[in-house]
Amino acid sequence: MNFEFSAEQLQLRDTARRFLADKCPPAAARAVLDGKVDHDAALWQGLAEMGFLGVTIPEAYGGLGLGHLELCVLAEEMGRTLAPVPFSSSVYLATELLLSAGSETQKQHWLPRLASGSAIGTLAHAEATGAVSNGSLTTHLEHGRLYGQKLPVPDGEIADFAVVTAQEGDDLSLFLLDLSGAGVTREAVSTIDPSRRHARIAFSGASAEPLGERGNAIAQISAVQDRAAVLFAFEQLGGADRALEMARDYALERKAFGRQIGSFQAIKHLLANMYVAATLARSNCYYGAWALSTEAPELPVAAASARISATQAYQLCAKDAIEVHGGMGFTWEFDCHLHYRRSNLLALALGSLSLWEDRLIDALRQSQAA
Amino acid sequence: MNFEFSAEQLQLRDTARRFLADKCPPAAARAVLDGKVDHDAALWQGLAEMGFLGVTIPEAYGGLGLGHLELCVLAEEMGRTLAPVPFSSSVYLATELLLSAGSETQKQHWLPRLASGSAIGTLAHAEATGAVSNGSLTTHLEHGRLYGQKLPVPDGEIADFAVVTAQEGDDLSLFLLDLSGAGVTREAVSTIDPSRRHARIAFSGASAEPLGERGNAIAQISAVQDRAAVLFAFEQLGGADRALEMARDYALERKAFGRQIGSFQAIKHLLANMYVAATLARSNCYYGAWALSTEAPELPVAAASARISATQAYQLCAKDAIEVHGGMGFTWEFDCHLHYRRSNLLALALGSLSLWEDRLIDALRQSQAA
Amino acid sequence: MNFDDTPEQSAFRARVRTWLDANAPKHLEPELRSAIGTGISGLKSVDPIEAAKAWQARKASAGYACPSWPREFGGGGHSAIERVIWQQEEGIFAQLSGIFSLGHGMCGPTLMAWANEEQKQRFIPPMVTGEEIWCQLFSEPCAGSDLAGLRTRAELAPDGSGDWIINGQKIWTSAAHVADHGLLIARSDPAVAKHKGLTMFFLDMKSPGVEVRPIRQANGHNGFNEVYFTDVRIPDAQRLGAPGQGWEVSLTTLMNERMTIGATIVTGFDQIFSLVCAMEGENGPLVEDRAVRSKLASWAVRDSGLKYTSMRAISAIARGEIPGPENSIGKLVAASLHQEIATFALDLQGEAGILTNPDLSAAKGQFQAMIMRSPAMRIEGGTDEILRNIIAERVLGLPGDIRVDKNVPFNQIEG
Amino acid sequence: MNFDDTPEQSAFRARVRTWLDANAPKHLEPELRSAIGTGISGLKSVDPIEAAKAWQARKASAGYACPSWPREFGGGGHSAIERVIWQQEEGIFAQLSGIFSLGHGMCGPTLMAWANEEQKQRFIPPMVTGEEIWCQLFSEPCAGSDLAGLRTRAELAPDGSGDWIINGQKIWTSAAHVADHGLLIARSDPAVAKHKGLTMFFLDMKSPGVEVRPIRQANGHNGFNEVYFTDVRIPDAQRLGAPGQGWEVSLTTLMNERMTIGATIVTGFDQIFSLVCAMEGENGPLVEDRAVRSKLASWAVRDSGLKYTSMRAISAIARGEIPGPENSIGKLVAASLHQEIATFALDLQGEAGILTNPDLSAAKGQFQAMIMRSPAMRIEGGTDEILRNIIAERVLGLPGDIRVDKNVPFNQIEG
Repeated sequence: MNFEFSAEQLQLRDTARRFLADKCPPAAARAVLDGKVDHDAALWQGLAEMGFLGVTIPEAYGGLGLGHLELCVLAEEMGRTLAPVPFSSSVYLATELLLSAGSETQKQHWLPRLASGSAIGTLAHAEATGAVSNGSLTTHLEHGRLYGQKLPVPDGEIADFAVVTAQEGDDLSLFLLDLSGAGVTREAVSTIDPSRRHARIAFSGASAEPLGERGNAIAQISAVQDRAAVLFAFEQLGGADRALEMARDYALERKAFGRQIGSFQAIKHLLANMYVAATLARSNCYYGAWALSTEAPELPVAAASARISATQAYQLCAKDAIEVHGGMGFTWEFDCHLHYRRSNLLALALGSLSLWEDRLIDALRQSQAA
Repeated sequence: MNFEFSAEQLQLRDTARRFLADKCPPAAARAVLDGKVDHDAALWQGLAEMGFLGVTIPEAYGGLGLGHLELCVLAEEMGRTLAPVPFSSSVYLATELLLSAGSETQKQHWLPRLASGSAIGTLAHAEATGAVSNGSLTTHLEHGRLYGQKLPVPDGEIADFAVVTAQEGDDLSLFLLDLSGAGVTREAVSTIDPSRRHARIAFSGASAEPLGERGNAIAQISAVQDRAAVLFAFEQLGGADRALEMARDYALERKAFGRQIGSFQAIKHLLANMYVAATLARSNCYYGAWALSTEAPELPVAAASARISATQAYQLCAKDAIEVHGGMGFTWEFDCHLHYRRSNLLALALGSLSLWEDRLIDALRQSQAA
Repeated sequence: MNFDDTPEQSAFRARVRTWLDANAPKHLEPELRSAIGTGISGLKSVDPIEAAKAWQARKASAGYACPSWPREFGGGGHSAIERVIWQQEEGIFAQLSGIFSLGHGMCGPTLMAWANEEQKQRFIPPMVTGEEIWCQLFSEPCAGSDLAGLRTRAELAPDGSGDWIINGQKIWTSAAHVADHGLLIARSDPAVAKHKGLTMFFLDMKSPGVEVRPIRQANGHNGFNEVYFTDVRIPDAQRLGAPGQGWEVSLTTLMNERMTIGATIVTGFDQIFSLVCAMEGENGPLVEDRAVRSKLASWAVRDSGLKYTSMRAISAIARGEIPGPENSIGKLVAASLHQEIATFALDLQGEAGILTNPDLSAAKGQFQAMIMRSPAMRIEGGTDEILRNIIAERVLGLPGDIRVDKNVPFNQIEG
Repeated sequence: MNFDDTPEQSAFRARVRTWLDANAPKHLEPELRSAIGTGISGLKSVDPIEAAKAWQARKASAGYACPSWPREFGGGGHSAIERVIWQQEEGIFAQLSGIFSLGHGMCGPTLMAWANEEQKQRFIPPMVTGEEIWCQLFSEPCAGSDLAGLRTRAELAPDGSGDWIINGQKIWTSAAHVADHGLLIARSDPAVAKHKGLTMFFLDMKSPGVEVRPIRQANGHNGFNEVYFTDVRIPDAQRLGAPGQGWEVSLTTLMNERMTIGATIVTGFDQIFSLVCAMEGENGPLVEDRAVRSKLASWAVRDSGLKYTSMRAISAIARGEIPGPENSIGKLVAASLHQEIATFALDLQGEAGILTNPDLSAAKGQFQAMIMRSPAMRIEGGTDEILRNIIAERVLGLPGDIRVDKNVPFNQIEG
């Protein structure tokens, strides 16, 4: 058994970590948070040049043709550094959807652009409060054109194309849509984490091409969500680890009552609990990575476990990192709130924790029945 | 506003506390736990002599004719001292049911006996795992006689009579039953807290008389459960406070690493959390006491709040008292496990926490709608 | 046991209600309500400072500003229970007066205890009427939970005037940007143990050398300030207590912690209960979802537990007693509850839970504001950890933490 | 990343399986399974000690008793990953050998590190085969978490023989009532600091002056003993390490903490999942109840988190590395999980949840046994609090607690 990343994968991590330490300091996320830019375009270009945007895209389409374990390694580093780029939208969602459901023409058109970073893709799925089920969408196809509204769409302002879920008669289908076309209007929306932009996109007769088997969007989305859940979980894990490190470092540095605050059991045990949560999340994430990379039938269980565990760990570490920092942790100047914001943003990125709890129990029952 | 017990009630508490400190040391509960006796008969007689068994019974029936606030005060002391007597069965349940639903004949027969302790009453309701709903009972009336089985029945072995819920056609009714009569067999059952005995009672054509309006048992039981919930909550509160005290005292006495263990933040904060839980429970219990004693329409909300809060507090204090005591806390010799057992027993005495959570939310919605 | 007013209390409550009916700025109520639990007044239609001063002045004219302070200083001369009744009735409008809370809760009582008659006559009445705003200059960047670790220096002026020269930095000073006066604690003798070398002063916030800089908080609000002191001169007459007695003076102040008794503790429970009663899930109303109910129930009993704990304190006040230590649990319980509830409320909203725009977000974005505010609740006015220590030590009688800085001269403590 | 054996590992596993198929006492399996998580072997149909010795002897004959110990002492001479594979395959039957666990986990490694050749040849082989049982005499009534606070005295015999005379009391000694030998740490010099004055010995448990008394635990079981020493004589040859070096020797022992890696950590999740899948609630199967699901999900990810943390450790062993510190979280997480799950399982059973009789109770009373056992899990082998300290200090590098007993002669420490 080898339940660890390979030497090459760990080397990729080191490379990514060095690259991001240099190109993606907290100031990068702050620039987007402050509204100066809508994403870090230079970083995006740098990631493309490193080949990171096309890591799972076959070489024939301009990618590196590596596997999902490599992508997991990168996702963790993105999370650590709060990378303010559309990596998750473009790589975990749009690329995955094209790879699994795209026609040869669609792949040839978009995959090379995704790999080079010259196109950004996203998934436009949620429409309002609550989970999406068949029949609940307002976005629909009428005479071959799309009408409706999606909210929130991650990176919806800056994406070049979106995969859109829409009602087609009684069924849901996926459509691929050039967002610069006619009948599309988009506007930024404010969120709890402005360092990753989201948009409202309205369709009023936009032209769209089907992506994959029609009428099968529920299953397609569910499959891509399982895959993306593992990748988001690695991002969350990276964030959790970084928040824990920041808190640990501050506890060693800050003194009160004549001693390091990290010598008080109240602080030590808060940090120990953060470590426990992050360790459980890491182990669940590794299981998810294994299931994702081997296309194992255990993926639904593994993905939901990684997702839930990493959501809990990042939320815990980010909120208690503020607590360890005391008043300073609640200033704009300290970076704690960047992780607190991001932890709450990512917790909802693929639907709520409650939704994933349900998915986990359903999957566990199915695996027991099997 | 006066949200505190009166001076007379506090005096009653002091009296009860002194009496129980003398007559009900932990050895009393241990004698029942070890199976030497089935309840502490001398203590029971002493409680009767103090008038405590008939505190809410009108003087005309041989009681003290006091109110439920006085009973709350006594219940707390019973909980503190783990009193191994059928107080809850006889006083919170049987007496309450007779007072609210009994015919004059029934009252005249049983209430004086209950007050003097010469008769013990109980409620036989549960039949198996899960909550009781209309149609779910196997115990039923057939040609005026009772058939079926009740499990577990608190104090079922030693009770002289029981109020029994039974299916009567499509409805549920209450019946009053002399347990020494023909057609009744009872046997002790083992539970997590043998210091309070429980039984299985089988009816095979036992004769029974109706108690109160026929076909209305669901409402009658629900009402008496609300009332008893407040009283059980006070018992739990007394237990929680005592477990906290034991843990605090041990933390002051026991030394490790050259200092009192109570000087370590890990132990201090464990105890602080126990105090918080016990304080929240106390305040909710007082609200319950007010609602109970004034027959306020808020009783369903107040009773469920007191019940949930006190269940949580006692379970927390009892389990963490063991933790504070370390290995010694898990010995038979130390009294910690008596409270741990009792806390888990009382948590289920009127049905599960989940059931009371549901009752609370339903009651809150009704009070909002009103 | 009853919730009833005595006839006197009932008459007082009726007078208060009548007065409030006629005088409270009811048009501001919706704005004030929308901001519950978010740490701001919520006022956008009017200037919050203007509105605060106007409401304070109006209350003062009727004896309801600082209701239990002596009449000679402009207070209402009411009893403690009447003050509680006032707070209950004032309700949401109390949020208008947040800017005065530290002055009324801490600076005023300190002046009453330690200032001379003339100073009291000069400074307390305008504090009551809201004409002058006070701030409290205690915390420092390196002295938060460990307040006695403060480093701001107070040195006797070399000119022999007896004046003191202040140098250093304070932080977390609310209202400093609008304050007229400040209560300041500083280190006058670094060569003695940390609690021994402190002295208390009050000063004019317009004094030369005082510089106030707003602190931007993590949620983007500016609720607090840093205050820098560069050779600020304070006359010796504005010293409160003896040199070196500052810690003792500060304890008088801290004992007078803002009386939240009678005021509503915001846990977020009412808000989430309304949300789940209004929201539909996939399988019907969310309040029918058993997972939601189970969480709601455990929050409900913590919320009601706090509410009735507060009632027990009020009851003690009504009996002329001082409330017991049980009231110390309020903020500790409320802060975590607030954070848990806000987090769950976002989760209930699914992917749309991230939206902060009131027009797009369920419940007008109040839970999003709450989640961004909640980490501060667990810190301000004593962190969770300090509060648990206080409960353990002062209520349960457990030993204090081992102190490595005890009896060590301040200038020899490491760090 | 894969879960596959190498060809060598696969061959070893196949051999182990074949051997277990032919040799494991399968008829005991139901009894062993019914006792999972309750802290006892569960054996009633046979004598547990006899069964333990028989199974141990059989394993020893095939080289599977102490699989990674050197062959010269009767071990299997297998690699660390082979030992893990053995443990995985032995599974539930390992529960039979509980009586040997401290001998094999601690006493054996200590003898190998500190005893002389002759002693190793004499004592280790019968420890492997189960012919002789060992116990570990470390904890004392006043020295639990603070092991170095122990008071049992070791004094040189006044007769000049060089023998040591032991007086004092040990506690929490499992297997003491059936043990042939014991590993004992005692204080040989009370005039030096607490960690400095200790010495390690081994002794014959049948020595005059040794008295073993069983401790009745809170759940009614007798898993542990007290051991009293009254003028017990130990030859100096049975000293391990130098006088005063006992703490150092004990660390060797404690470093060899029982390798639970590869063995199953019992959290109770599998049991509660089976229960809720089988049970019907008022509104259908309990597993469909959203409140149940939400709790299940949060337990499932802690359970799987532990499982895969253990896989990461095994993976390190397979690479020839030493597992990282992440494995230290196992017991801490499992113990609370166990208590939470058992409490909830009783709640699900309603009023009948109190019943312990296997014939009357859902799931044969296993959750009732579990709830009565679970408080001990949070204490034995390091309390939750000690484990959090260890994680904070050894893994995260935070400072140790302030020590007031450091460098103080033991006989001058208060208490």
